[in-house]
Amino acid sequence: MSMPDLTTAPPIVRAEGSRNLTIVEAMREALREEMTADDRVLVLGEDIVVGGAFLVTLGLAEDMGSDRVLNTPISENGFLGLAIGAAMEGLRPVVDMQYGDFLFTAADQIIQQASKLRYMSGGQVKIPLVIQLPTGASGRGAQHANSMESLFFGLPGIKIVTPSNPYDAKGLLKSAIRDDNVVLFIVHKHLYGSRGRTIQHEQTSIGEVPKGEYLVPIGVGDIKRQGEDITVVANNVVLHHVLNAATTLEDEGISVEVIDPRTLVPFDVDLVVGSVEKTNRLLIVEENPSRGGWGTWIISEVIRRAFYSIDAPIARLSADDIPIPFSPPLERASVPTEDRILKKIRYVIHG
Amino acid sequence: MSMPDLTTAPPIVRAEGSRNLTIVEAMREALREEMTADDRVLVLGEDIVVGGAFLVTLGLAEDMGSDRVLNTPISENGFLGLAIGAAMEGLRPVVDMQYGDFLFTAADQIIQQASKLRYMSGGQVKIPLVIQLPTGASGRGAQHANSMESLFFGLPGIKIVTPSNPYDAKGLLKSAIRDDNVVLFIVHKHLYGSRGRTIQHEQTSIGEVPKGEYLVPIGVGDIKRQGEDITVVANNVVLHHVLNAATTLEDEGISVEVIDPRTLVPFDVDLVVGSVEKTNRLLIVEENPSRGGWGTWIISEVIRRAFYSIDAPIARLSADDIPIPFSPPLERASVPTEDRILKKIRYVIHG
Amino acid sequence: MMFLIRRFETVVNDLFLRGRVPGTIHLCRGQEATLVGAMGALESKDRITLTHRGHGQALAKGVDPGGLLAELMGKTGGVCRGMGGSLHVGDWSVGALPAIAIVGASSPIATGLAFAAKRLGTGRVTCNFFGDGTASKGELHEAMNLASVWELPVVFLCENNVYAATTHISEYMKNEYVSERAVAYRMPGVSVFGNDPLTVYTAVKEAADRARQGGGPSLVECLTYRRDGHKRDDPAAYRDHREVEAWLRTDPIPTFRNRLHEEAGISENILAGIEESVESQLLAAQGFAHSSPYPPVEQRLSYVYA
Amino acid sequence: MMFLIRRFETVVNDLFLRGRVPGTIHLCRGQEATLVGAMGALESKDRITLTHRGHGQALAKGVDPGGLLAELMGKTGGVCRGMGGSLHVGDWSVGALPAIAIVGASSPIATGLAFAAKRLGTGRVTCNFFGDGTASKGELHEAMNLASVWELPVVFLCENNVYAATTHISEYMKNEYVSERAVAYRMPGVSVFGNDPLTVYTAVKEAADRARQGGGPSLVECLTYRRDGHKRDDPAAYRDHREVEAWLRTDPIPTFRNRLHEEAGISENILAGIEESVESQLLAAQGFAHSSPYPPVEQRLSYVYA
Ligand SMILES: Cc1ncc(C[n+]2csc(CCOP(=O)(O)OP(=O)(O)O)c2C)c(N)n1
Ligand SMILES: Cc1ncc(C[n+]2csc(CCOP(=O)(O)OP(=O)(O)O)c2C)c(N)n1
Ligand SMILES: [Mg+2]
Ligand SMILES: [Mg+2]
Repeated sequence: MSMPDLTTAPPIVRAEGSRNLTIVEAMREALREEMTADDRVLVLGEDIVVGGAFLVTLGLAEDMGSDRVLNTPISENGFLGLAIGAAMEGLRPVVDMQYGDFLFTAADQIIQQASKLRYMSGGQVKIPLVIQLPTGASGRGAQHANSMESLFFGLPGIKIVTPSNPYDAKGLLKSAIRDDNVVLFIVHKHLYGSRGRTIQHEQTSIGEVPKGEYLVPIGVGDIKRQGEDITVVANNVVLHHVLNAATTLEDEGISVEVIDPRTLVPFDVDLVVGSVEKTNRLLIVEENPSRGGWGTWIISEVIRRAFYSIDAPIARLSADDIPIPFSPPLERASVPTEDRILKKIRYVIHG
Repeated sequence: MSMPDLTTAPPIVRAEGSRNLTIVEAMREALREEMTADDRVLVLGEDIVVGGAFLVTLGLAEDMGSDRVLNTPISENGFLGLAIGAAMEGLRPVVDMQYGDFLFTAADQIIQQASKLRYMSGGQVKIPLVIQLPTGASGRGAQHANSMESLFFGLPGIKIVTPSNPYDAKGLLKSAIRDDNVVLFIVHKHLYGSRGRTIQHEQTSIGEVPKGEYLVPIGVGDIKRQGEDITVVANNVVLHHVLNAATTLEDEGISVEVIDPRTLVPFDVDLVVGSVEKTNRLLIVEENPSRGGWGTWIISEVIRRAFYSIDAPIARLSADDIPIPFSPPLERASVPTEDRILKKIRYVIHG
Repeated sequence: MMFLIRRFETVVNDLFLRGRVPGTIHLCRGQEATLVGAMGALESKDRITLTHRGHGQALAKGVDPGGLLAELMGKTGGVCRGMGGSLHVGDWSVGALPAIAIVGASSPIATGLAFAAKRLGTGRVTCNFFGDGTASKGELHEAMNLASVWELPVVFLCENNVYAATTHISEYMKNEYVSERAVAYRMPGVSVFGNDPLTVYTAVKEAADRARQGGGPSLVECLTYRRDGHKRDDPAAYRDHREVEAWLRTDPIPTFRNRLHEEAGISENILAGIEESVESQLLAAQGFAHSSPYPPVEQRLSYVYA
Repeated sequence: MMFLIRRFETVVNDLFLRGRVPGTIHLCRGQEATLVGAMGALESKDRITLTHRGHGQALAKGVDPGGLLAELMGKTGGVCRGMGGSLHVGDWSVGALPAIAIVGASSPIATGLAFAAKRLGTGRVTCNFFGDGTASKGELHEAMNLASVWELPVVFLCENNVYAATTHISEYMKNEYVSERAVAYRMPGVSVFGNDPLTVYTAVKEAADRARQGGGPSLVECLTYRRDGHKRDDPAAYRDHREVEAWLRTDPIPTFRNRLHEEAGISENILAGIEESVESQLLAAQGFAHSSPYPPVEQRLSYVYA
């Protein structure tokens, strides 16, 4: 059966009032709705029967049945490969990787198999698969702090989604589950707002979510704040730092336009180019290391399409090109902070 | 024991005449010399006793002993991890991955272990390890055509070397073996020039190699051709296409400066910036897909450091954002060719 | 069918030598009995996953020789429209999943096909082909454990041809048989002589029936041998000539032909007739493959996303 | 030593609750006998690789409690200068490789330490600690096979505490014992009661001696149990209370204390004396850790390259 092309479909919103949810609650609602609507949808992963590392699946096993919410052995290659095979037979698995970092132990299954099998077969098979990947630094040291969004950005054949608020998280997860392709669903570890765990940026993980069913299309960015003087593109946790900075700068008379791409692949380049043609200045903020960051590709695209509209060198803020250190003050110093974002924007504007 | 810092050391050349070798012959000489000079050096990999996939180790087992040239089981995680452990105990393993593509089945050992163990231990351990990775498309379909150089470009904690001719290959392999860090040694499958196999671009894989011992330092790029009108940065096979194109364009009065970075990490950004300040135009040619390509990072650095010296939009040529197709005409159409390079340079110059 | 595979590979070899087949090829001459015996024990609705040495596996499962040959040439008439080539042949419509060339990677995926069969109640069994060298890959072990824990209908079928590329089995495992590893997952495991199609049939049939009846996975190891080198440019000089001679004496093609003639009493005429029909099948296949055009270059941008 | 580990973990727990230890922690209370018994069977020159549940492994191998505690707090006086934290503790100078938190990944690396020992003739044995849940990872199998084929001096030591995080062992393996998997590599494998330090000592000693004498690798499984949840915020409500009670009755600390008193006839005074010295050791450790400063932020740019 064929699915609506979500990259073109407009967001369907049937508002029936709304409430404040955390991202993890919004994702849980999305899973519940999609599993109820389509019994081919199932969730696999380690420890998910009791809710998983971020409690995304809390209570789902009870309500949806233990044959649709499955605890796996610690066999990332095994259960990711299993999900690929199951998807080719028409099921629609959602794989919970606990921490995105663990996907590297099954990298071949995504880099060589999931992203290529359809292509190499000349379109004979289809792999509707969602892989849930918590990303970024969260005080656990280098092996639990990788930026999944940049390490897989260069892999053809998959889609990459990175919501930053509960509304987008729910709408995008529903779209991802209905998509017939492999979708990496990447949320920053600090954004889930799971209950029962200490979360920094608590406020950043709560937001309005309408009661009714709606979708957020994959591949469409969102202007989170209108502005005139500079375009700032950011996602994940750093997007929230950028929004705070933009408020501060308003008092200084600097008007910042903030764009949340929401999906990195496919990327809504038009939205960024359009904005840059208006503001003539661009800053990209990423939590991942500088080398290989998705932002560098956006820069090359903007240069190609809007070179003559740019008045100041395109700027970038990212993490250092290092593994993430454990010691809290060192971790904080390694990634973009609100303070550094403020300084950078002032610098781009005033030189 | 501490090693000379090769990123700053000048190339040591004691010319005693030279001969034409293929890259695979040059690499074999480097291995032979380093294994003779230092008995901590050993080579591990699948089928390397009979020479390995590209005949790099042909004859080495006989001369160096089967305890220093070891056939491994097909266990990429197993023998790469084993090499990491052995390196921490003071051995200096060179791991032959047969095809770079197979490294993905051991991705965790490079992404989470080899690149991070020293850092997480606060400098307690050292991992002198070379991983030999044939890269790129060579008529075998998508699973044997990955661009290792771009997929690992964003990984902090490792070095990435990509020689394009026999002289650089020998000097860089010797430097890599003497380096106390993890070095990915990446050569395009079409450049080895192994005997006994059909090779395209045969001429591109042969070049002069001095008889005497010499090193090529890691982190230092090389101007392969001087020019005035445009700077073209390229490596691997496409570098050879660029050099051919440059010759053609000379007759059209276009003077092309061709830079071979030789190492991607650390990258000799100064060399590129210096050249762009002279030519005021920049084109980057990569065989890897557009998204996530190392060239985009170079563009962001040049923008940061030389924005006001650029007269025309920085241009890029890369593969399509697709897995590599098998059918020969389709594979050819997917990657940058001499013809496409010619067109692109003319376009950048004449608009 | 065994004869068809043998002759198909011979044709492929000739075409490769004449430069009509690009890339690389891994021939299965010598291993036909295992393929045909195993496939005979499966139902047509069942699934198989193929290896890098997949031409024979594909033919035995019913993939059309013309489409297969066209694929090896990168033609638009290929079973994968020329996108895959020799390392990725297969036709999902007959249950042959286009081959996975990264060894070990197919085992978890095959386990997933079996998972879906159990969940959807299709009654399908999946047969996961892999080699003796692949038994050193962790993916296989993760898959066998998962299949065992979840009691999935999959048969792990090891074509043990004594070598992993150029490396002798004694260099990469202490065990005498790969099937010894089944106990690590409390799974039935057997080793049988892979050059006798009937022995293979019996072993795989038992495993497939058990799987179909909800008895879970099995490991079946078939001991066989490569006539040729690992790939086209491999003279296989690393093999002990006594080992080679001993195995070639058990070459399934002449051996089984004699048995059909002597034991089953099938007449020379009938056998010759079969062989002729195979030859004409192959002529037709070559005709189709040669006349099929290369795909338009725009096709490279298709099939990336559904 | 067992008492030291128990009290150290208790102190860590308190500090974590008081927000003095950032990140996450995995306590080993209840598993001390396995750690101490195993380490007693090793020589000080021997190597161990640690798990995410590594505090006790580190202490038992001789890592300084002060440096360990400072590491958990991210202080510059930490054994890894604050770069690693709880998941990566270790001190290479005493043979404890800073811990690897990706389960399964340490097994090939431990095998490499053993490879170097054999090649360089150091006479060292490597002990690779891993958990029952980790037995489902392919890396472990690749490592066990390599160690077996190359006859390397490594002891694969499984701390079987019945759970992989929140998941019961019966959910992820059909086998009764992890040690059943040793035969898949023709390697000796045993399962012993892990809450008796002497039983563990005997089993590991035998395996280590065999390895040191060139007899190759072994798999030793120690059956034990977590007193606490998987990590600090885990109430472990998923465990059957009868299972918990039965195991807690065998808690090694009180049990072994009684045995020392009754069987070995060690007097109350001596035991109390040992316990006091442990407490003062821990007070000193806390003093050191608290007074140690955080590293300068520039240090984040160090140790990336040698
Ligand atoms: C993960 C991985 N490593 C290495 C290779 C290269 N390779 C292709 S076939 C082969 C030998 C496989 O041996 P075996 O499993 O016995 O199959 P056979 O070739 O004998 O049919 C190797 C090493 C690969 N394809 N995938
Ligand atoms: C490859 C990988 N997958 C998942 C995890 C997350 N994780 C950390 S500990 C753990 C449970 C390990 O269980 P076991 O091996 O029995 O060790 P135990 O925690 O019981 O000591 C899991 C799933 C990880 N660290 N690495
Ligand atoms: Mg084989
Ligand atoms: Mg456990």
